[in-house]
Amino acid sequence: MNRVITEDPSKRTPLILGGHDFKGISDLVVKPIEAKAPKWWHIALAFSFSLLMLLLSMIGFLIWEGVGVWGLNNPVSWGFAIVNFVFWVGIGHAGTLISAILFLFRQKWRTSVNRFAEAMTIFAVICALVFPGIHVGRVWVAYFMFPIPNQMSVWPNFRSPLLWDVFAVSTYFTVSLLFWYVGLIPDLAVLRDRAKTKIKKVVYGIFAMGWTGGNRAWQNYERAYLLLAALAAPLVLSVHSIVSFDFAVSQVPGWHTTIFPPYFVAGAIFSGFAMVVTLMILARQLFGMKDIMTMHHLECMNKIILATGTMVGYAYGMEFFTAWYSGNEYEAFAFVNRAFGPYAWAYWIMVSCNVLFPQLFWFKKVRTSIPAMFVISIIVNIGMWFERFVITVTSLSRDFLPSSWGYYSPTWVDLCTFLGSFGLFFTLFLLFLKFLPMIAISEVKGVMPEAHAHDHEAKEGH
Amino acid sequence: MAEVNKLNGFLEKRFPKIALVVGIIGICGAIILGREDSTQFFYSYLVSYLFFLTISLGALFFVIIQHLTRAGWSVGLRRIPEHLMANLSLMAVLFIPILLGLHDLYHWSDTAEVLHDALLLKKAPFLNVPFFIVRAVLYFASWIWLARFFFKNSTDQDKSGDKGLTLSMQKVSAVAILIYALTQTFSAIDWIMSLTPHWFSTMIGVYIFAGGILTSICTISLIALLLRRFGYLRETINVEHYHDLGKLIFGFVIFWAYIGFSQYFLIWYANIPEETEWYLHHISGNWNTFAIFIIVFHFVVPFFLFASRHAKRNLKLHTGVVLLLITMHFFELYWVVMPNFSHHGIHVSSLDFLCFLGIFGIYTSVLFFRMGKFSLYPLKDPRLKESQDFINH
Amino acid sequence: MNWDGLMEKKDISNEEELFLFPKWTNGVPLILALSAVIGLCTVVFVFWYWFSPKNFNIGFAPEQPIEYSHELHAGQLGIDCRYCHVNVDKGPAATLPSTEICMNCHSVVKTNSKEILKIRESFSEGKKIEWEQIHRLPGYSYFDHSQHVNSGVSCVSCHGRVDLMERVYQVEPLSMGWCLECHRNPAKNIRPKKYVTDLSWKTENPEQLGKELIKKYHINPREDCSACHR
Amino acid sequence: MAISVIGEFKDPTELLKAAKQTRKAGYEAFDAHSPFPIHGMDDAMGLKGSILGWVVLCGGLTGCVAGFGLQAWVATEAYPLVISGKPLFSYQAFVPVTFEVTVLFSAFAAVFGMFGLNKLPQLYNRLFKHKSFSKKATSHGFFISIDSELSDDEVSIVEFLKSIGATNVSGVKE
Repeated sequence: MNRVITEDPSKRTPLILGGHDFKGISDLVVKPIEAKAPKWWHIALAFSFSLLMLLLSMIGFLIWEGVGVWGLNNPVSWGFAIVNFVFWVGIGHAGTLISAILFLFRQKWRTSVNRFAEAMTIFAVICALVFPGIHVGRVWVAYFMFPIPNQMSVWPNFRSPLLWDVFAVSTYFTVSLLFWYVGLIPDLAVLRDRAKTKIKKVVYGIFAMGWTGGNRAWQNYERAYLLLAALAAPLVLSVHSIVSFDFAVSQVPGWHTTIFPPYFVAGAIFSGFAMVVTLMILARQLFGMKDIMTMHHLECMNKIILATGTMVGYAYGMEFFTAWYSGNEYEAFAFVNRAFGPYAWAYWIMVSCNVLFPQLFWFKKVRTSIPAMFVISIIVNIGMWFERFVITVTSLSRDFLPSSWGYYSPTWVDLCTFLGSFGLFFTLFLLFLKFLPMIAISEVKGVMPEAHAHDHEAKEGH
Repeated sequence: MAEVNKLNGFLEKRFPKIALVVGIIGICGAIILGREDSTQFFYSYLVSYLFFLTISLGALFFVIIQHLTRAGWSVGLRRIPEHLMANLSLMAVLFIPILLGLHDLYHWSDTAEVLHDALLLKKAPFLNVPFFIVRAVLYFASWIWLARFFFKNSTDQDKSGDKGLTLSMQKVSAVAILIYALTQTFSAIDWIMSLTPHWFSTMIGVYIFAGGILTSICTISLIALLLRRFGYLRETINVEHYHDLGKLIFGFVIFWAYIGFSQYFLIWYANIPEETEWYLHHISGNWNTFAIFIIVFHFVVPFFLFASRHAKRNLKLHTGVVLLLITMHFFELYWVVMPNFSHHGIHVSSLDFLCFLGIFGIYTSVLFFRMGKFSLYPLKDPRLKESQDFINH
Repeated sequence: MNWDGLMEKKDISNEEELFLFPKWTNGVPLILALSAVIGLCTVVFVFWYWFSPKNFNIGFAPEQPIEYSHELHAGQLGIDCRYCHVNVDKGPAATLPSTEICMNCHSVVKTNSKEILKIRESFSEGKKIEWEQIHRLPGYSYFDHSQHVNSGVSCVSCHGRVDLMERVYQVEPLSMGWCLECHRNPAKNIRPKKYVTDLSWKTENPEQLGKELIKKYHINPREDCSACHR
Repeated sequence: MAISVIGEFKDPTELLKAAKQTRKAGYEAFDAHSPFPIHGMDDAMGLKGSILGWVVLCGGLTGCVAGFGLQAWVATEAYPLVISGKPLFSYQAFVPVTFEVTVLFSAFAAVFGMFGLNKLPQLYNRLFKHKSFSKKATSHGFFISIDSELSDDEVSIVEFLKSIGATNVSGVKE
């Protein structure tokens, strides 16, 4: 055979480049924390922080004036708040996917990205939590959503999908935080042991909990990590499924379709991976982490973006086919209206960003080109925001009664709030980059070839 | 490694023949008895047919996904799903009786009836006999092409050891998965969803896929265990691989339950007549008890049994769970298909057994006949060593 | 501010100085965990139990602009509630009596009393008397007196023995939970309609009688949100 | 007075070997410290499997029962309201929250169970008094620590650790 063999399938691509030893890895990862923050970091933080202030002032304005400052009205009673909520929750999913599901699938390349992605998850979920919190109208009675005994003898309605959201998203946030923190403990101990000042010793010391790296502790630790991964994997599926239930349990054409749960999950992973790629490209460039976050990692991520993008495309297609196949005229109209109605512009932005552009990742050239993947990952994020917009708004603006049809457009408050949520996200993210290790130090060491003890004696217990 | 890589003795020579005889007896018996009640015959036949089809299709998916993800751990056991998927050509032949029974099975194929049914009239451009046949040909053509491609490249590698074959399979696997997704979905719509032609669900393709892939992995495990009993593949497929298969089975048990529940739940909650119809049929009479039975033994029991690491690695327990799940897959398909025929409750017919026996015999016979001709594992796959060294941490 | 620079003075990179947490710190986490759990439970309990109308509102007895005694009028003199609160069986509000109603009697009775002078003043100048509201329902709720009174719910069920009060005070919490309690199980608060304003009325087996009356009057108290929050 | 003796080893392979020898020499209160978990170490140290799985199972079952019980009680007893024509006891609708609470309780059991089993947080630990240990154990050093209740054992343990190839051997007191 004359086939050119481009790679040797019996060899695996190395996960870490640059020939670092254990100490070298610690030095490399801890460097941004120990060194003085670069200028761009200060500028970026100032910029994000001002956006965060914009968010806070918009929230203050909203509470002061009432929900009327948003563009919501009949018939579109759900607008930016839910769109942004689903968008941010979706972004968050990639973190859990990378840490939990890839861990269960033994995808060792995850070790270079998981810390980073988990942090992103937590900050994205915080951004998401803002929106249901502020859209309830009377914010000060938001505690009604939780089953707390009260003198009104009122309890939440557990048959409402919105309440499932409360439980799903708060559980998701809690478990992600625990998972992230458990992963951080050994690395915090590294920071504690390297700290040069007393305040750092104390702060990192408290959070490292006195970790000594003893194997008796590692044993329980590894089991806990595995169990958390096994719990987080179905959790992440359930969370976006439940978010999809918000729409799908209703009878609104275009919302009520049975493929929604897995379709939303695929979309969430899709958008989250795109966000991770965007951030990773910047971080590895700016902090010099190219030996750990290698091109191989980025390529793996891009392949997943391609795969999930295609799944989302499959779901779009199935919805259209079934709308026709159902023979139900409302169902069919909802989808024709999406593609050719007043919001056709949003629909076509969504389709091209989510289905067409990621197809470029079929080419290895594109998959391994930094500028190309940077642009595509941002396009995907835009597309996924529009997906939520299309789903929410098109169906509501054209419901069963033509007399009540309407057209929704956001107000400046809507737009500024959305913009401000990026401020919250990036402020938290920049602080994370400066004060915590952006790569899981102990996990990366664990997948290095030197980490395997060569046991020359007979294998025990196998 | 001194592993025997060829079947010999009973499994190679006598077993396929015995299976063939069993199969022919089953089919002949079914045909003779089925003349009394052709509709019952075709429904019973469809259930058994779908059971084996989903196993082969699941195996095809399993092989494709192993190449797509460049998996190393599974190389040693990959030949088993390769054989299972190669049976898709057989499934194409076995599809002919269903074409003969179109009028008994599919209400929409009756053109006179369709004229009086506004909904079916709307669907007629899709649900009509010629287009149905064209689609079926298309599905089988693409499946057989894919199965042959992966089978041939893999077995060729046994002789040549050409690493390029692995690369070309990896390349094709990406496109293969797209073709697979579309054909699998539409075949589920055609052959299962259109049994109740008014009903619709966007999830049906994924639902049938979930059950199929789960059962397929169980079958892989079961065949490996069978071969192990006869002394084959004791080293190439060791307890670590069974552990890993167990994890996949565990995962897909959850996935199946997730998809099944989501579909039911959304329809239950929205409570729209055109959708609830399907579930109402499937829980009327003792079908309801049957549904609960499926939930318990297709999900709850295997979930708790396979949650522990110990159970996945204990080969006796492993065999038990795998057998249970395979049986439950048959019952699940029975529950999906049969209420369209016996509306008010379970009606057990001897045809159910005979049809199953018939297809089972022929399927197994062809499977083991082909197995005898090739190495039992990919002898020269570049990742074979990785597979053998693999340990679950 | 440069935190790193600030801390430079306490540099402990020196080999001799090894930073160690003092030994007592090992006990802190347990205390923190316990106090967090106990603290959380306390907060919920305090808000749920303590900060409820049961503790805040019962016994509320503001000073009124006129020292009017229900004990005298409704109790000793036996004036029917409806004589003054004219609208109580006709519309949503029980209505406070107008000055004219007082003047029906007080144009002749005790005309020189200090308190009555205030009424005369109000009457002659047309200025209303600024009574203090005692019974206040939770926000955003709608309550109809006539609906209750005409179903056989006595005044005493919500307002207590006003006929024994020198100055009126609140006896029931009037919280949503309290309303719901009766809406779910109204039997013990239903009596024959003619005894509705007879605050001292008693019967052998009120529960049994209530059940019969519920059937007779076709009483079906609503429990859904829009019953009160309309 | 309780003491610990700490010795340093070159790499994971050496540490694994040392752990085996320590166990063989009859020491029970010892631990092998490394910046990352080393595969095969549990066997080398003769540790039984972690019981955390059972803790999590208990947590999960508690969560499952609590979650479902709360919803059933709220819907049928505490605040019975008919909503969108669904029966009060709509167990289907309780599945999402039951699942979430189960996961939440299991996760708490996993994390706090792990803390409990590992006796964390333990900010003060005499091991940190060992200079080399406190600098390298979490980053790139491999150590064996042996505990003893009697300070008289110090000399013999030091001798032992040196004999199996340890460097930087010294004891730390409470």
